[in-house]
Amino acid sequence: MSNQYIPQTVEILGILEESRDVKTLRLDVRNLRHEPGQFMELSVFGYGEIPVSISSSPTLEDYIDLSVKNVGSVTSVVHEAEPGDTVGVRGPYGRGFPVREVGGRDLLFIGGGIGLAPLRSFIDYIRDERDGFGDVSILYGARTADDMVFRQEFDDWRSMFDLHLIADVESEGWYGRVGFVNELLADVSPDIKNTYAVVCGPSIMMKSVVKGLKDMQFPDEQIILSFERRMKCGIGKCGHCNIGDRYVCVDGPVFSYDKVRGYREIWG
Amino acid sequence: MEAKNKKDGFEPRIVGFLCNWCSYAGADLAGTSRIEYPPNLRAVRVMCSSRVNPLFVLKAFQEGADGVFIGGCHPQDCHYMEGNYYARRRFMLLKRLIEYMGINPGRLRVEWVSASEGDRFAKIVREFTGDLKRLGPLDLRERVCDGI
Amino acid sequence: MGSDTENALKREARNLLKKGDVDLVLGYCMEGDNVIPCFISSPGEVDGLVWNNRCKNNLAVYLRELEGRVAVVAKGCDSRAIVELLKAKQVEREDLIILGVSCRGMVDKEGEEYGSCRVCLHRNPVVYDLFVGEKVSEREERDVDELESLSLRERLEFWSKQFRKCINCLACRNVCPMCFCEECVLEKKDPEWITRAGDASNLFLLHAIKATHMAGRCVECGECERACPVDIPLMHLYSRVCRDVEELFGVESGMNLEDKPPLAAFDLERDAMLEENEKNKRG
Amino acid sequence: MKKIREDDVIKLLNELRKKYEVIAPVKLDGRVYFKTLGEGDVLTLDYVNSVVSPKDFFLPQKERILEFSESGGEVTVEDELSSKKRVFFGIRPCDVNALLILDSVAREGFEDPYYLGRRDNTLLISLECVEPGDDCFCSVFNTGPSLDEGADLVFTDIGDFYLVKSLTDEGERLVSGSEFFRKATGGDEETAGKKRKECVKGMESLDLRNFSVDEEVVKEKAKRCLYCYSCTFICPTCYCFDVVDRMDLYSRNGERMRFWDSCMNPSFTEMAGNFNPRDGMVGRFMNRINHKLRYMRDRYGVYGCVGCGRCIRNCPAGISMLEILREGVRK
Repeated sequence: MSNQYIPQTVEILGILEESRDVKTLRLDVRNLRHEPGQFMELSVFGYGEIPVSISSSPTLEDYIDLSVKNVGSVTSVVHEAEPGDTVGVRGPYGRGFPVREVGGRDLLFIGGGIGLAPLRSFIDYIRDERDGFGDVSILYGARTADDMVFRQEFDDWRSMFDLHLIADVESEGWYGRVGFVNELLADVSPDIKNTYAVVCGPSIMMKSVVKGLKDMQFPDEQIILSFERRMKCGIGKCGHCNIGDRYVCVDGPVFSYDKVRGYREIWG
Repeated sequence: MEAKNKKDGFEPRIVGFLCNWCSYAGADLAGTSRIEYPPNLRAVRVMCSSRVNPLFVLKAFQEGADGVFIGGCHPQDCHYMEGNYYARRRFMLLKRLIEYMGINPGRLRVEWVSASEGDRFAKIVREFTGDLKRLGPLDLRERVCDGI
Repeated sequence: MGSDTENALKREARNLLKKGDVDLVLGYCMEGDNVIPCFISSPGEVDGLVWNNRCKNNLAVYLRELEGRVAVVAKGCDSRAIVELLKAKQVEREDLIILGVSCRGMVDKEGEEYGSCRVCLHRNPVVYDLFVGEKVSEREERDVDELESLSLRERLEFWSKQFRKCINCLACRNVCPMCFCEECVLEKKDPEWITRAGDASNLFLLHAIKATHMAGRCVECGECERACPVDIPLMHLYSRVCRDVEELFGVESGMNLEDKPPLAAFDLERDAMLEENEKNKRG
Repeated sequence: MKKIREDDVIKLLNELRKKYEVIAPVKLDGRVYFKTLGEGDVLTLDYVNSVVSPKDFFLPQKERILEFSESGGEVTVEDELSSKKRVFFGIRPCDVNALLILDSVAREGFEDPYYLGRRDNTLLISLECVEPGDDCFCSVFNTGPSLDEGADLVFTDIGDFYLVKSLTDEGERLVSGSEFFRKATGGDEETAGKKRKECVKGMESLDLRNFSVDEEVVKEKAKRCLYCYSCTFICPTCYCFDVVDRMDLYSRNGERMRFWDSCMNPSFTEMAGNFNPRDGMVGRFMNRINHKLRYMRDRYGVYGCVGCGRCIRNCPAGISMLEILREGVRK
């Protein structure tokens, strides 16, 4: 019986500064073959363990990226790490995006802040397997332009997909739109029948985006959400991450809206 | 018999909370005046004796201190006017509590030492160290966990 | 049915609700064979109110969470807790109507009087707006604590044995009307003074800290001891602290709205004398 | 069917101690706890149930799940799984059923090796109830007072003897390898049958086919809840835990510990950055009740409550799970 609680120790190959409070750890994990949307449990020994979405595409075989926002006691230590340091990882865990199910369809990605991390895994996957999918639009919003993550990918994405950006508040050097990401829904006119919306971001953003999508007549089954919860064990044992009788760590973090709609506390 | 043997050569660990304005300066003076006193006291500088939460004292005992020393300004000399008056009440009470819970109240010592009393500071530490040597190790963690 | 006091209580509660003087009556009701705290908001429900020797809960613990004007049934210990809550500005006097009742000591399911009630010194409410029933006579002095006769070593052994049973459920904290801190040191994460993942010395620390926090606050209602699933005799510890505060600083908590919190006050001359005395006794 | 003389039970346990770690009920300050029998411990056979549930011996209040050490930049991680052979004597049928529930959580998907290491190496000798406690309601869930599966051996009090039923091969081996067991008669079995019937007669009976959680009733009860963790910590089926790392600052060696957590704790669902999807006290209380009486059934096919009555006995606010069940059926 293998012990799922024991992390494998891996080296940090590189660290990318995504924004002022988000760093991406590039880890020496090869041929993981995860599904986009799955997560890893990342250990900083002595400080603790946190669930982090894999932000790199499974088409990359030499490493994985974990993008971490500095928000708490473990993440602040993660931000002090340097290339060459050792961390622990276990996973991949959870159910990712229904990549096969949405194959051939159009996709509307809607991300808020660090919520772009799991989406990026999927978007980059589509970039590498472009023929398998229809039209792709990406709507992304962050607090300020400086808070936007994966900016180095934007040019690449623009060349293949339809990318719309928005910042919550104005800032110097930002000439793009200001407002919340749900406002960007007005900019796109997807073929609802043939489109899946894929959403990840802060709870309040997801809630308003879902409302926007429902106003556009998106069926619940075609709204794909990636949730964040306090997942301690990642394997359905510790009881912290339930939404009703579902555990976000093993039954999610990706759910279609129809699977969770009826439960209390989905938005908090 | 074993306990007795343990006492031989036993060097008590003392955590000392010293107020910045008086006791810490007093300890400093003891040092610069080259007055000898046992090295058993580990000093923690605090801004005032009233900064010392009873929690600090209890935590020190839990983590292996055999004695805790709190040094503040003499009454009426507090840098913050009345901090040591609160400290005085607080630690009178704490001594009674630890005694009730089975820790010798002599393991907690509160003294008012001024910046000019280097010799007195040394003398108190000597005395306290001697007292603790006689009392032997506290070993609170071991005694609580294993019921020794 | 029901005693005269109970009927009087119902009458007052009904009046207050009918006149709209209060939004809620906080009292005791029956559920099966049990007496439980209840929140009554309409005159029609008042018949459910009871007053008997099973009304053990200290209702003051609920007051901070309640909105609007509340009439609360208060025996001696509840009223003392209310006094402390008022002193700490946790509740507003004008939001409260205190329905004082005198207590003859509460008993458990088997009819045995609770330990804290057996030694209670204040069975009559110390503040109230309306009093129902009759006053009872009070005991004058505290009992001798049998633990005092133990040696230091025996005491540490005794408490260690008790605390090793502790499952860290914090029921003792949550039932305590005096434990109202928004952030509790017992569960603080950074720094983590007491860790759940650690050994039993953490439990010793937990209870010692909690005892220091009871100084000048504890009203000796005994709720902590009753709530403790593993029967740790917490009231011994807290009563000892109360007794020390009384002996040293002459303050009995929950008795007088004008009393200053004893650890946020001082008396220069007296404290100097006390210090001298204590030093002679305790080094 | 076999039987064993009441006086021989302690002798049997003493004999078993040579080969196993033996956990059995003992009295401490007048109340009953399960404890690993050591020299001088006095077994008690007269009890309704233990104060703290047996889960402590399978999913302990706290346990080390791994150790890590660092030298020369290399981090080594090691675990330590229990394979100690144990006999758990005196576990009540409700608590055996609770272990079956914990099993389904531990075995679903990825297995939990710490729990299962203990579980698979522990022989259960259950003691059927012949007299229900005041707060017992196992009859509601059919998790007692008698037991037909889940333990290795089942003892039933029939006066001077205990009737012994073995439910597994391992149980059978234990019985046949010991001199203390003798053949039971048909009369013994009859006595046991009568006692079982007698016991269940006075207990609550509810038809759970009509049951659903009445959220309005639960909300009403939530008002009284003081949000301590006692109900969840003494519960035999509550399995939630938290994980924390502890490290020696000098050596940088340390351990990862897991320990009971309670859904009554406001920080139970709180994430870094202060977002808490389950804000508010009613939400927490509702989750506890729904988890036991609805989510567990939907997910694992069993109710998450076995009717041991511990939470009722201990609730400082007098909140009764049985009352919630009654109201859920009444509606």
